[in-house]
Amino acid sequence: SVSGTTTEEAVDSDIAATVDAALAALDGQVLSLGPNGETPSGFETTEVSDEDLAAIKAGGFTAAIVMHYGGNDWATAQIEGLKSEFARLGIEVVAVTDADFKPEKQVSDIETVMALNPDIIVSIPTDPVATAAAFQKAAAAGIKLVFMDNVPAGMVGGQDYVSVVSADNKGNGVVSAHLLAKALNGKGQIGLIYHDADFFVTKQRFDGFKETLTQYPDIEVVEEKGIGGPDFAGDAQAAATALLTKYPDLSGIWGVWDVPAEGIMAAAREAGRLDLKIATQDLGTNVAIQLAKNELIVGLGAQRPFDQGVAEARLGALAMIGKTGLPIFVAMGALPVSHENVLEAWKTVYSVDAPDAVSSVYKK
Amino acid sequence: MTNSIVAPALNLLKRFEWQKNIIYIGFVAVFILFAVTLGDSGFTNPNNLLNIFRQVATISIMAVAMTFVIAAAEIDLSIGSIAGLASVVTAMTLNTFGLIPGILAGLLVGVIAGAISGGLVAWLKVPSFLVTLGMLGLVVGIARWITASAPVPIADMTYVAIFGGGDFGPIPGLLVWALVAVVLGAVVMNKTKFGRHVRATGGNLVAAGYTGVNTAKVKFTVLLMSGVFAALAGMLYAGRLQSGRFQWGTGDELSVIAAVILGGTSLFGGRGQVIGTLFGALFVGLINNGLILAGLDVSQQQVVRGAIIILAVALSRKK
Amino acid sequence: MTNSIVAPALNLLKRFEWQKNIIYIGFVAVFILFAVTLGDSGFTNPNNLLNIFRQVATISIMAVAMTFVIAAAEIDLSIGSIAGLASVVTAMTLNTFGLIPGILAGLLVGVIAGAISGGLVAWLKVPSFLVTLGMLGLVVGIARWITASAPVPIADMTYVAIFGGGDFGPIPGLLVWALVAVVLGAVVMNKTKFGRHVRATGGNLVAAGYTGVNTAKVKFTVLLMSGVFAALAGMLYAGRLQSGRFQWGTGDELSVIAAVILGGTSLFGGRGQVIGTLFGALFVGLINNGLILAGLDVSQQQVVRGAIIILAVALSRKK
Amino acid sequence: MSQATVNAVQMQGIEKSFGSNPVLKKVDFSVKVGEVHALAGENGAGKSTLMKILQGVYTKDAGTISVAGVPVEITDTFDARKAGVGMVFQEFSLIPTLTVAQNIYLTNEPTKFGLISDSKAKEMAAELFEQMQVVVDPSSTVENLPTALWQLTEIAKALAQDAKVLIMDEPTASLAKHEAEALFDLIVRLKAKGIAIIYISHRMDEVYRIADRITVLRDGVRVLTESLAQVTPVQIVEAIVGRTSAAHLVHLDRSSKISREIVLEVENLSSGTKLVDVSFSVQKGEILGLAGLMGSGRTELLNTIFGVAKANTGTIRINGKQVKISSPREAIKNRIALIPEDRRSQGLVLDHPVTENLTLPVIDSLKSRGFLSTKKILQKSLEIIQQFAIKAAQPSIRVGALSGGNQQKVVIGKWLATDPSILMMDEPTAGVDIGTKSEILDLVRAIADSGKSVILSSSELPELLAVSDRILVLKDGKVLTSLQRNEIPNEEFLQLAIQGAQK
Ligand SMILES: Nc1ncnc2c1ncn2[C@@H]1O[C@H](COP(=O)(O)OP(=O)(O)OP(=O)(O)O)[C@@H](O)[C@H]1O
Ligand SMILES: Nc1ncnc2c1ncn2[C@@H]1O[C@H](COP(=O)(O)OP(=O)(O)OP(=O)(O)O)[C@@H](O)[C@H]1O
Ligand SMILES: [Mg+2]
Ligand SMILES: [Mg+2]
Repeated sequence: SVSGTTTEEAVDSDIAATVDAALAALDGQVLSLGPNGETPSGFETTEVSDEDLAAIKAGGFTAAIVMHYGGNDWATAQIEGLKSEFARLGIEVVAVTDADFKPEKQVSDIETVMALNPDIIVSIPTDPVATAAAFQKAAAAGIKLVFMDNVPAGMVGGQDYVSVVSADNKGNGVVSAHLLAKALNGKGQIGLIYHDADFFVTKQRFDGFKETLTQYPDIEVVEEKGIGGPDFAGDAQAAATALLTKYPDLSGIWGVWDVPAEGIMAAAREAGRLDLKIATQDLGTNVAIQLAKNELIVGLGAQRPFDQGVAEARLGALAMIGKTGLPIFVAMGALPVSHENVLEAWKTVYSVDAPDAVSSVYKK
Repeated sequence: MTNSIVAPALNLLKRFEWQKNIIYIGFVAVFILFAVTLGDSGFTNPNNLLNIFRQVATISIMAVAMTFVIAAAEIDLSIGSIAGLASVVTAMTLNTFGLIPGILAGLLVGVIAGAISGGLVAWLKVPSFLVTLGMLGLVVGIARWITASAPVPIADMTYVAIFGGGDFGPIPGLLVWALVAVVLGAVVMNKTKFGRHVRATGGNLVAAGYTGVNTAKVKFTVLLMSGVFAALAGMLYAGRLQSGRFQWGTGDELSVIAAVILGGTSLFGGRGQVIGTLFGALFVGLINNGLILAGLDVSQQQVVRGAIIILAVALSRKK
Repeated sequence: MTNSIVAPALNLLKRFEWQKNIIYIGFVAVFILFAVTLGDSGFTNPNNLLNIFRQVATISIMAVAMTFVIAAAEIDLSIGSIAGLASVVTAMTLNTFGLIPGILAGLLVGVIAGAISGGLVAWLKVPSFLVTLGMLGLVVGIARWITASAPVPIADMTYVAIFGGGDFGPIPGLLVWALVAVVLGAVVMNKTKFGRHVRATGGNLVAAGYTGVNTAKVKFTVLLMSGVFAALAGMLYAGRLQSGRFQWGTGDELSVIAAVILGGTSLFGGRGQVIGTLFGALFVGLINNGLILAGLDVSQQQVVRGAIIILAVALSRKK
Repeated sequence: MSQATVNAVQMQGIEKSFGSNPVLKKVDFSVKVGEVHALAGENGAGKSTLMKILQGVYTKDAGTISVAGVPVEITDTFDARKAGVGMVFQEFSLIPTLTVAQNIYLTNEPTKFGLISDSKAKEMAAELFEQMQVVVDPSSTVENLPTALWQLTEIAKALAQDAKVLIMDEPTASLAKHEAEALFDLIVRLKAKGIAIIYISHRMDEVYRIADRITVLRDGVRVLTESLAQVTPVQIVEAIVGRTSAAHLVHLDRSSKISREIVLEVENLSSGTKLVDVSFSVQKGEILGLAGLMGSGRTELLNTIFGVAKANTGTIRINGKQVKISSPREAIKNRIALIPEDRRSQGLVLDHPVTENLTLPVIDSLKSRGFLSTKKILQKSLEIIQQFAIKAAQPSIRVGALSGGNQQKVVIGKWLATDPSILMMDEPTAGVDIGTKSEILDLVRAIADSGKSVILSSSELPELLAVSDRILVLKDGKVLTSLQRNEIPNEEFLQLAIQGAQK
C-alpha cells in the first residue's frame, strides 16, 4: 500500500498564503443570508440580562424540541445546548422528538407535542413546504417558534416565528474549499460527493464549495456523485470507491458532511490511498480523529451546534417575557478546522474539551 | 330474567379467542395505561385522540389493501414508493391541468404499478417479494427523476381540503378516508366472493384452484388494489403536506405490514382481519403518541416501543 | 471417446434447472454486459472486482444466517440493529478493556438478542416477524442510548486489521470472512443433520415434529445464529469504518432478505440455498457497482436497478 | 336414444405425461347415465390423473372428451363445472383456514342482499350432512378437524355442486364402516336421480357393493372394462397386479410367536377429555389391533404414547421401566415409531424430494467422515423404494408429485427404516392398493415375528382381523373391551363390539 501523509509535502507558499488570507477575511463573516434575505446578527445579540433571567424563571415556561433527525453529533450538540440553556433559564423541556427525516412524521410530532401545551417549540423543519401548515397551526395556538437553519415556507420572522438561528452553511462550503485547495497545493483532480436531495443545508454547502473552487483554476472536478441515503456512509464509500477506480490519479474528494466523509475514508484505506485528501463539513468525532492524526482529512468547515442551541433557547425565552426587537436571523460564522486547531475548535464547537479519543492521537 | 342476559354474555366471553384478538386487548390495555399516567399531559384530550387517528390514517389505508395481499399469501414492498410517485404526479398534473386530471393521474400511478407487479406475480408466477422490491426501486427512482428530488408544492386548496388537509365538520378528513377504506375493506373481505376467494387462494393455492377459484386473477387484483390504495395514501400525504415529493411514504411498507400482522393476519396467508389491521395501526400510533407525551428521549422511545411490541406479542400466546 | 465427455455434459445441461438457478445466469449476463460497456471505467480492473466482494461482504455474512432463518420459515428483521449495537458495544469495550473483551462483548450482543427472539419464537410460538420487529426498535434504541447517538472511535489497529479493515496477503480480510461464512453455511445446510432439520422444519413443521425433529430448538438455533452473524457483520462494519455507530447496518434487513430470495430460497420455508444467497448478494452488488461507474444519477441508478431485478425475476419463470 | 344408453361421459384416447414420464396411454373410459362405474388399479396407475383431466385440473396431451354426447374442451375446473362434473379429491381440495361450510360453498357462496351469507351456508351445510347421516359442525375451521372429517367435508363439497357426473377419488380411505355405509346409501339415491358416479377405490368389497361396472388401469393402460356381474374378484385382482395373486386378507395364527414378556405397559393414561384412564399392555411379538368408531380416541391414544399429545395422568412402562415421553424425540429414543394418520400434514414434507423424506428419521446413520453422504442417502432411499415398490419417476422427485398410495408408502418406508421395537400404525393402508396392502400386512407380521411389537389402528375391519393377535376396542376415549383374536368369530361380531352392543 501507498504511504505518506500530508505534512511532509512542501506547501507552495503562494497558495498557502492566498488561502490563509481568504480565511482570515472570512473570520467573523457570515456569507449566508436569512431565508428572506435578512442580514445576519451575531450570537452576542442573544444575551439574557439578569432581570430578564429572573422574569423568565418566574414564568415557569415549558418547551418542546422537534428535530428532523436525532442521530448525529450535530443534533446531539444542538439538543445539549438547548437543554443546558433551558435548564439555566428554568424552563422545562417536556418533549423531544425525532422525525427520522420524514416530514409526515414531523407533522405528527408537532400535533402530538401540542397536546402538552408547550410555550416554546424549537424545531428544524424537515421540509419547508410540507411542514408549513402544521407550524402555522402551532403559531396560531400562541406557541413561540424558534427554528434552526431553515424556516417553513410562507412564515414571517418576528411575526409567525421568533427567530431562526443558523449555521453559515455556505460559509462552511467556502471554508472547506479553501482548506482542500491548500492541501492540494492549488492543483489536482478531485471528485465531489454531494447529497442528492433538495435539502437546503446541504445544497448551500455544495454551492459555497463549488463557487470558491473557481478561484483555483488548476483544480479540476472530474466527477460529481450524488448519494441518496439512508446509509450515507455506505453510499459514499461505494461512490468514492468508484471514483478511485475510475480515476487512479485522483488527489482529493469532498464529502458533504462527516458521515459520508467516513465512508470516503474507508474507501481510501481499502484502495491503499492514504495520501488522498478529503475535505468536509461538520466536526464529528471520527473526522476529528483523522484531523488530529493528520491523516486523510485535511480540513473542514464546522458549525457550532451547541451555541446554536443556546441561542435558540434564549430567543424563545426572551420572546416569552414579551421582549421585542429580537433579531430574526442569527447566524454563526463558519469555523475553519484543520490539523493545527482541531483541539481548540472542538472546545469552541461543543463547549467541552476534546475527548480522549481525539486528543490522545494528536500528532504534534 | 337476568340469566338470559348474563349467560350469553358469559358464553361470549368464554368463546372469545384471546390469542387472535390480542390486538384489541393490547390496545385497550395500553390506552388505559396512558390515560392514567399521562392524563395531565393531555393524552385524553379529544384533540390528541383525533391526532392519533390522523397520524395512522395513511398507514391504515395502505394496510387495508395489504391485508388482502397478505391474506392471498403475497407481499407488496412497493407501496411506499408508489405513494411517493403518486404524490408528485398528482401535484405536477394538478398544477398544470387542474384538479380532476391531477386526481386521476395520481390514481393511474397506482393502477399501472399495481398492474405490472400483479401481472408478473399472477401469470408468470414469480415471487411478489422480488417483483415488488424491484418495483420499489424503479418507482421511487422515477419519482426522483421527474422532480429532480425537489418537492412540488400544491396551491390548489380544494385538493388540499379534500385530500387530508381539511376537516369534514368536526372530523378530520383523513379520518373519514381511513374509516371508509376500513369499512369497505372489512365488508369486501368478509362479505363478498372476492374476499372469500382471496383467503382461499392464500390458504391453499392448489385446493383453491381445484375448486374453481381463479387464483391468478385474485393475485392480480390484490396487487392492483394495493397499488391503488398506496396511490391514494400518497395523494393524502400530498394534501396533508401541501406538496408532492418522492420521499412521502418511504419506508412505510414495514409499518404497514406490521399493522397487518399485529392485527392477526398471518404472513403465510389464508387469513385476513381488516378491523384487526386498523387496530394494529392504531396500537403503534398510540404508543408513539404516548411515549412522546411522556417526555422520553428518542432512544428511550425506541426501546420502550420495541419492548411493548415484544411483550404484547409474547403475552398473546401465553396460556 | 468424445461422446463419453459430451454426453454427460449435454445431460447436465438438460438437467440444469433454469428456474432455480436464474441467479447464476443473471449474474453472468449482467457481468458480461458491464464488462463490455464499462471496460474503460475500470470495471474489470481486478481491484474493482475485489471491491464488489468487499461491498457485499457484510450483507453476505448476514444473508448466510438469514438463509437458515428463512429456510426454517421464519424471518429476522432485527439484524441491522444488532449489527449497529454490536459495533458500538465492541468499540466501547475495546477502548476500555482491550481486544478480546471487545470481540466477546460484540458477539455477546448477537447471542443475547438472538436468544431472546429465538426463545420467544421457539417456545412461545409467536410470529418471528413481530418479535424481531420489536427487537429492531429495542436494540437500535439501546445503541443510541448508550452512545448518545454519537460514534465511538476505534483506535486499536489490531482489531481494525482483523475485522474488515485489513488485508490477508493480497486478499481483503472482508472477503475472507465472507467466504468462510458462506462455505461454512453451505456445508452445514447441505451436509449436516442440522441443515436437514432446518429445511424439514420450514417445509412442514408438523411432519418434522412427528419425525422427531426438535423444531423448537431448530427455530431457536437459527435465530440465535442470525443474531451472532449480524453481530459479526456489525463488528466488521466497525473495523472497516474504524468506529462503532448505531447506524451501521440500518436497513440492511431488506438487502439481506433480497439476497436470500434472489438466491432461490423460498420465503415460505423448506428450501435454503447458501451459494445462491452469495450470488444474490453479489448480483445486487454488481449492479450497484456498475451503475455507479457508469456515472448514473441516484435516481437513474434506482430505476435501472429496479428494472434489472424485475426483468431477471420475470425471465426466471419463462418457459 | 334412450336415457340408459347415453354416455354421461366419454373419454377417448386420453394421453398424458408429466415431463418425460408417460402416465396415461390412449385410455378410453365412459360412464353411463345413472351408473356407478368403479375405477381400479395399482398405486400410480393413473386413476387420479385421468379423473383430474376430466375435472380440468390437468390438461390432456391428446384425446377427446364428450359429456352427455356433446364434445367438450375442458381446460380448467370452471369448464368442468359448467359441464356438470364435480369431484371428491383424493388429496382434499379444502382450505384449512376456512370453516367447513365456507369450504363446501366455495365459489358457490349463497348470498343475501348481494353479500355472501355464512349463516345461510351453515344451514345448507347442516342439511347436507344430515342427508349424509353424519355429524360434522359446519362452523368449525377445517384445520382443526381430524382427517375423517376432512373427507366428509370433501364429499359434502362435491355433493353441493349438484353435479351430473360425480367423481369420487377414494372417498372412504379414512372413513369407518358407519360413515361409509351412509355414503353408500347416498350413492344409491344419487344414482336413482340419474347421476353418473365414477368411484375410485382399492376396497374390493365396496366395489362389489355399489358399482355396476369396473375399469382397471395398469401403468396408464386400460386393461379391463366389465360389468361386475360378469367378473370375479380374482379376475379383477389379476388385472390390477398383472399376475394371478391370492391377495386375501386371512388371519394366520401367530400365538407361538408371541412371548410372555411385556414390552409396553400403559396405565391410567388420560389426555384432555379425549382419552380417559386407558390401561393396556403389549407383549413382545404381539400385534395389537385398535378398533373403534370415528372419534373413539384411537388416534389420540397413539399420539399420546408418541408424545405428540400431552398426557394429563398415567404412566408408560417400556420393558418394565417407567419412561417419560413428552415429545416424539423421546419416543423415538425409546425406539417407538408412529406412522401418523394424515400423510400429507403429519407424514411428509411434500415439497422435498422422496430421498429426503425417506431418510429424515435415519439421517444420523448416513454420514461419512462426519458429513451427510449423498451416496449413502441415495442408496438407502433406493433400498426402501425397492422394498415397498414405490413408484417414483426418480428418487429426487418431490414427494408431492407421487400418487396418493405411493405417498403413503413413503411414510411407511421411512418409519420402518428406523427399525423400531414398538411400531404404532394409524390407518397405515389408507389409499394403498390391494397388492401392496397384503405385502404391508405380511411385513407387519414379519416385524412382529422378529420380536417387535406392533399396535395397529384401522377402520378397515377385515384388515384388522387379518393381522391382529388381539383387539382393543375403544369408545369415547375409554377401553371398552379387549378381545383375543380367537374370541372373534367374524366381522359382524367385532362391528357390534365396536358399537358397544356387546360386552
Ligand atoms: N403433478 C405431477 N407431477 C409429476 N408426476 C405426477 C404428478 N401427478 C401424478 N404424477 C405421476 O403420475 C402417475 C399416476 O399418478 P396418479 O395420481 O394418477 O395415480 P393413481 O392411480 O391415482 O394412484 P393412487 O392409487 O396411489 O392414488 C404417478 O406415477 C405419479 O407419480
Ligand atoms: N363428528 C365430529 N365432529 C367434530 N369433532 C369430531 C368428530 N368426530 C371426532 N371428532 C374429534 O376428533 C377427535 C378424534 O379423535 P381420534 O382421532 O383420537 O379418534 P379415532 O378413534 O382415531 O377416530 P378417527 O377415525 O377420527 O381417527 C375426537 O376427540 C373429537 O374431538
Ligand atoms: Mg390417486
Ligand atoms: Mg384416527
